[in-house]
Amino acid sequence: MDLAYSAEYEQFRNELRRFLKENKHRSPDMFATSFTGEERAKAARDWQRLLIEHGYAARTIPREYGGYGAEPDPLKSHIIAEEFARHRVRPGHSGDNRLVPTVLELGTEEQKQWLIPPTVRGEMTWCQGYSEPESGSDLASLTTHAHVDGDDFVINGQKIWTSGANRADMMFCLVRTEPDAPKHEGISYLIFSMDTPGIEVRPLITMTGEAFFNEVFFTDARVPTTQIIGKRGEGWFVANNTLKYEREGLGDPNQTESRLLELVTLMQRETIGGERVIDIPVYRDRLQKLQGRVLAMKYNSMRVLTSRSKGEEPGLPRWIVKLQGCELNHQIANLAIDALGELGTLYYGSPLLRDGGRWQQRYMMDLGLIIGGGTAQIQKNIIGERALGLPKEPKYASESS
Amino acid sequence: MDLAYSAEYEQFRNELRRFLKENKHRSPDMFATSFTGEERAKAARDWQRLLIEHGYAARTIPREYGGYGAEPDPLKSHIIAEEFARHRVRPGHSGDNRLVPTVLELGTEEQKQWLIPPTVRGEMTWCQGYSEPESGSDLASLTTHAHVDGDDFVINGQKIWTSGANRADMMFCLVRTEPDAPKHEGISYLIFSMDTPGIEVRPLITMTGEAFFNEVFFTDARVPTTQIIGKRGEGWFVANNTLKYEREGLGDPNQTESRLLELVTLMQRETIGGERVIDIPVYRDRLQKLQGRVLAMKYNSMRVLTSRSKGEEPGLPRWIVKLQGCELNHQIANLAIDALGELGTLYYGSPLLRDGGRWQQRYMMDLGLIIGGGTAQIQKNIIGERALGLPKEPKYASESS
Amino acid sequence: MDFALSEEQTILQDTVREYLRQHCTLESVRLNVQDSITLDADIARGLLDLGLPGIVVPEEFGGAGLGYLDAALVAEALGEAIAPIPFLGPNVVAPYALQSAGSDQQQADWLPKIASGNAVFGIAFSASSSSRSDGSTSVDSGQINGEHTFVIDANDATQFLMASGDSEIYLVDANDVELTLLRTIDRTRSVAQITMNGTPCELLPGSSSNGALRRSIAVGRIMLAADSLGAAQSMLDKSVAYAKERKQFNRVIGSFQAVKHMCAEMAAELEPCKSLIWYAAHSVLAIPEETVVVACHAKAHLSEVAQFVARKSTEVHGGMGFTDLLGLHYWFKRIGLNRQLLGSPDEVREEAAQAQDW
Amino acid sequence: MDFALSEEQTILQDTVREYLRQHCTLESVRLNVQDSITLDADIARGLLDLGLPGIVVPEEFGGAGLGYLDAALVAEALGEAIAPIPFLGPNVVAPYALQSAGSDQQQADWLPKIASGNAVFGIAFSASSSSRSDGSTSVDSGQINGEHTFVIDANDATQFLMASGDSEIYLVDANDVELTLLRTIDRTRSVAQITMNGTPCELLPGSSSNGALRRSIAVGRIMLAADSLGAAQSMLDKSVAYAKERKQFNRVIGSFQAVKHMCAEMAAELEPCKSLIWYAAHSVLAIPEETVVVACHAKAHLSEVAQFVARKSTEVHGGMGFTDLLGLHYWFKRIGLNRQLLGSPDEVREEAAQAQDW
Repeated sequence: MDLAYSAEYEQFRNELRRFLKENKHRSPDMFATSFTGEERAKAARDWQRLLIEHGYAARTIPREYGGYGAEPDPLKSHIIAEEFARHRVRPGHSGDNRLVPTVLELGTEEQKQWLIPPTVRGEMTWCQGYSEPESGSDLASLTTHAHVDGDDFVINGQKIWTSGANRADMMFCLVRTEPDAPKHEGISYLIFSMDTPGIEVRPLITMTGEAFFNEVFFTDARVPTTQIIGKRGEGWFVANNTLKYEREGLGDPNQTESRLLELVTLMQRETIGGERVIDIPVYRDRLQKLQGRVLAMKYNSMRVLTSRSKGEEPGLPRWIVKLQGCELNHQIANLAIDALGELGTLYYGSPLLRDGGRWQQRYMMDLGLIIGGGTAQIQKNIIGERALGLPKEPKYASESS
Repeated sequence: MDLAYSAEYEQFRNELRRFLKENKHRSPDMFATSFTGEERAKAARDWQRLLIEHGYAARTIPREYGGYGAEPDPLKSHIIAEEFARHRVRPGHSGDNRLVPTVLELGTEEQKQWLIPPTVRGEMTWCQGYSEPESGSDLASLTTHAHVDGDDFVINGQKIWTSGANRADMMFCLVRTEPDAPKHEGISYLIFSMDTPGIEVRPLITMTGEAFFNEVFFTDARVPTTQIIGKRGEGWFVANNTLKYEREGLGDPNQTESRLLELVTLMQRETIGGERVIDIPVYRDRLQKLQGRVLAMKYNSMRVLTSRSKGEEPGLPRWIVKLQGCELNHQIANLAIDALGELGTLYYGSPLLRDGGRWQQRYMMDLGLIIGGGTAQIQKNIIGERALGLPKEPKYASESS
Repeated sequence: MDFALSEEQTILQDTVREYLRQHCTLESVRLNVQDSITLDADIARGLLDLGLPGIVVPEEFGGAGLGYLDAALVAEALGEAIAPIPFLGPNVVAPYALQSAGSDQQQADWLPKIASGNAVFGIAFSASSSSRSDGSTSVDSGQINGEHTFVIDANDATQFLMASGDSEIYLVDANDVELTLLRTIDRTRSVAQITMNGTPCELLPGSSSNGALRRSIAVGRIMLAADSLGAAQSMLDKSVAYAKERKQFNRVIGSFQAVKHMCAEMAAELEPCKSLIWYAAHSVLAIPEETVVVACHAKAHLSEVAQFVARKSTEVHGGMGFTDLLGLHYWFKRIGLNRQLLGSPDEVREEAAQAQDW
Repeated sequence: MDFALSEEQTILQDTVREYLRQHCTLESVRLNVQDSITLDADIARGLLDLGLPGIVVPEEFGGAGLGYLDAALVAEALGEAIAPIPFLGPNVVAPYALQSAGSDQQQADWLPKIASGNAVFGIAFSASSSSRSDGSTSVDSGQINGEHTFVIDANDATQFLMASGDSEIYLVDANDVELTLLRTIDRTRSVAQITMNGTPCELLPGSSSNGALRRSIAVGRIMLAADSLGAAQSMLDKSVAYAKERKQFNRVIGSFQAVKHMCAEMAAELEPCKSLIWYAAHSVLAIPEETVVVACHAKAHLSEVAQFVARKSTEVHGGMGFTDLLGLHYWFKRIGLNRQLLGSPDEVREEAAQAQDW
């Protein structure tokens, strides 16, 4: 047990801090109000290029595909994330953390050269076409289908929960190409431009009033048969690679801790009958209960990070992060609302609004995250089966494969 | 909505109060310390006979079988229970509220005359042999079996959770008599004396340190083939009659309310640093939360009673009583223990013990009741399926009927 | 002993339900919610025909002369349909307060207008029911100064009843106050801040001594609790229906224990609440000495249970519950607002403890 | 950055576990529990051979010179095995307090005896850690009067450390006090009331000014939390094993979602607790300025989580969990006692808030 970083990492951190100090002003968010959309986009691309040059973005992506080409080092990645957050500077990216690893692992050389460099540069952006209205938890039951006509797949069907579909250049998408195969074996993993004729995107308004997601409708959308990752019928197994990466990050305890500290500020600021809310025992006790849970999750993440930095699979400590983290965020928002009482019911645009309405927004958004990316029920199945080794539910008589 | 009782019931209650005032001294608990076991038993029988004569026990059991022979009237039954509890007088009984209705409904005339009068008089007491070590929630999978040899069933196997087996005169028992039939159709409902050779009773110590239950072992125990209720192989259906009656009473909200009031007394009496526990906001709020739940369950029981008095099936309000009531009792005990802090960990026989250790005893016992008589999980299945109409789990491919 | 609804009460509630099912659809609520919240004139006219505005106004003043259990049944039905209609303030709390503390003249002036829908009272009691509001007022020679926040049913009000000091209730004309709408998560109930500047006001004389304000707040809390009961019952019903229909892994999801048990837990928590509301509402006229305590518990307990149901119901609906497509969130948000109005759960529980001298 | 156990720490914990698996069986615990609680001499001798009594005693005084994370790992193992052995008091809190506040002479006198098992210290800090105890003491010219309740590891103690006033720690000889055993639900840990009547006492001089009492209590809380972690982990492991074995309706019960989810919820709650304990225990020497707050949270959070696990585990075991046959209740009860010792969860949370100046 040693909470200090070794000299190598301290030096890495110091270099990064120096870099941030010198270059912070180039971060595109600084341009937010004074530049046009196109200038802003250019600033973002320049920033990403600068970060890749210094190894602070696309760090482990091979140089030949536009990355920095370093060996994976979870501690350095953690330091990068931590310092960017601490300095409130917009971090770089590695293209798309679901698609890029998948293409690197399973794409052809031609696909890698076509897709990865522009994606890493931020010039080709992606959305994910997996979920469908009738296949949520049971993803493999998807029915969006494609038949081959000449050199093209012709796609028909509907996707849902597609975040960013209205802005993305490209989609990676699961479609059923072998209708007669068993359900896990009839799916292919296709990639195509969102400008393809026959694709319609409709924003999906959520309870927060915002459109985080979209529905995407396909009507005879034609995609060249070469635009497939892996073989026909292997899409389910290709996608599982992507899913592995996607779920990371939901329930991040550092974010949770900073929300708790915001809540403390709120409770020190707001008063009831002249008394600070934080001094009112019932609220004070609820706050302390949450702090205990937040600390446990924070240290748990240090444990996960250590396992990763040693190349070990963290196991249970990792499997629980999404379930516990999203729940904790929801409860923090809940206490904030209760601490505000009537004022906690106000929302965007109201007089007397506190903290810009963000607690209500989070309260609802966090509930969405408890449901999304694997409902709490599915998470518990996963923990029970993968981490604790409990048996799956038996197949029942009427179930088709 | 009228919370007053009509004149007929007020008169009934007044008569009962007069009766209790005049006869309270004959209640056998008054003899507890000064009489021998035999005298105590006689007092109990005399008391029961007196109550039957006045219609305060065995009220709806026909006169020809030793009861009072009144029409069922849930309101009068409720008034009887309420007044005996209020006056802290030992109530009468109707024999055994599981066996007697079953025999009345499905027994032969001979069986009724043999079993019901002495049972109603309290001279023949019963225990129930249903559960087995390997069949808990899945009762119908029981394996205690009997084969016919001459005029006898010969029983072998083991029962568990048999409360009162060490004191009862008789057992009603489910045994498998048709080993080749489907599992629900191979069971018979037998009755026999606990003095039958080949029956051994062993007390089962629980976490509270007490032996509420017993294990009962059968080794070639011989029971005449006439001592069966219903036909061979119909025992499962006979028993469902009994189960219907048994589950009533667990989670009684009147008992819960009186426990809450005990808890209030405790919190007004105990102090922390000179301050009454009830004035400490965190405990005070927990107490109020419980009171809200207790009141809801109390009024719910009035609604159930009203439905019954109109001959209606109460439905959902009745199905939830066991689940919610037992949980509420457990939480009341939990708050009492927390309110006592370290003192709340003390148990029978310790110096500094509060309230005779009963809060710890209840905390554990109530958990036992949450599990017993249908676990919380089984209760939720029942509510989901019977009250809300959700479908059962599908049959599994590997499941035998 | 008859702890049940009368046949008339069942008919009343079913009639309101049936009316709302036809006229207060999710589509009409959506339309309402897009603009600033205002009384839906069509629905209001229909409810007037049903006699709801005068439900607790005595027959001699042109009302239906019913009790507060009847009013709670209506509130429950309005909650079920998330009806964007003021009811609690103008049609229950105001006539209660006027009858409890108004002079004969005030009663004769206002109760008939309430019953005919010609007077609509907003309720400015928040400063006395929830210590979170900063608003305070002072009265001097028949004029009132100051402000109230979280005034209920404010938008279409023609009059306001407002708390001042510890226990007094004043009546002011809506034309004489400055009104700023507050925008809450819920858009089906109008809530506002009002400012008085030398505004003429009239005391309800009985309120100076008879505890009418406290009991009026209790009545308001019972109605909010009934509203949340209805909203939560709707969410449970929708969950059960969805769980019977929606298939995943070739099975309806209601056959999975996890989903089945969520539904069972919602039902087990919610069902006893119905009896709690009945008792509390019945007590207003029949057992008034119990009303304040039971109203606190009804409000606090329903706040917790309805929040639980709102969350679990959303979970049962999966992603669909999070979108606007099914509109489930309108119920979720109404429950969220009700939770905080007229006192948050912990404040209200503390009042229950104090009222019992514990 | 290495937030993990060292190889030596893993070996230490595994060694203790293995020893306890062989020598501290459920049967031996049962035997112990039937009589009055007393140190199991055989097990104690074995643990002495492993060097546990001197685990945090510096090598110069004949100890192993390890840290409090090592001690917490041992406490966890003892909790897993519900070992009826005093450890927290004599082998962790006492040497910590002596090193923090004892004079050179006191350290030289007692630390070697602790390491050799010849001195066994009970801990009488309850009056300063939990406001529920009535006990209070006063010191006058080297003599102490009064009483302490809920003295930990009391039965076989040869000495006691006791809190007096706000912050001072005194050392008294066990022969000079009157001891009354308290009988708790748990029978694996001895707890007593002690009475002093002109009993000679000796001040640990550093404690007058350096906060040693408060930090000693924090160390004790971390050990109790580690003990509950171990006990809860055992209950979870037993639940998972039982759920894989026990069949109902022709299926192992672990394949039912209801049972699977109970196990998953226990694991999800419990797993992060391990990191919380590690951090808290590690902080004692490495980040002492954080210890008091993290110790409060470790104690309070483990109290809640372990209680949750104790209950759910019993439910997973069904009726069997309620009987003595599997002995599950010994773990349940140890968790129940740990919850209240050295401060109940809410009291400890309030201390955490105060320590952060919130």
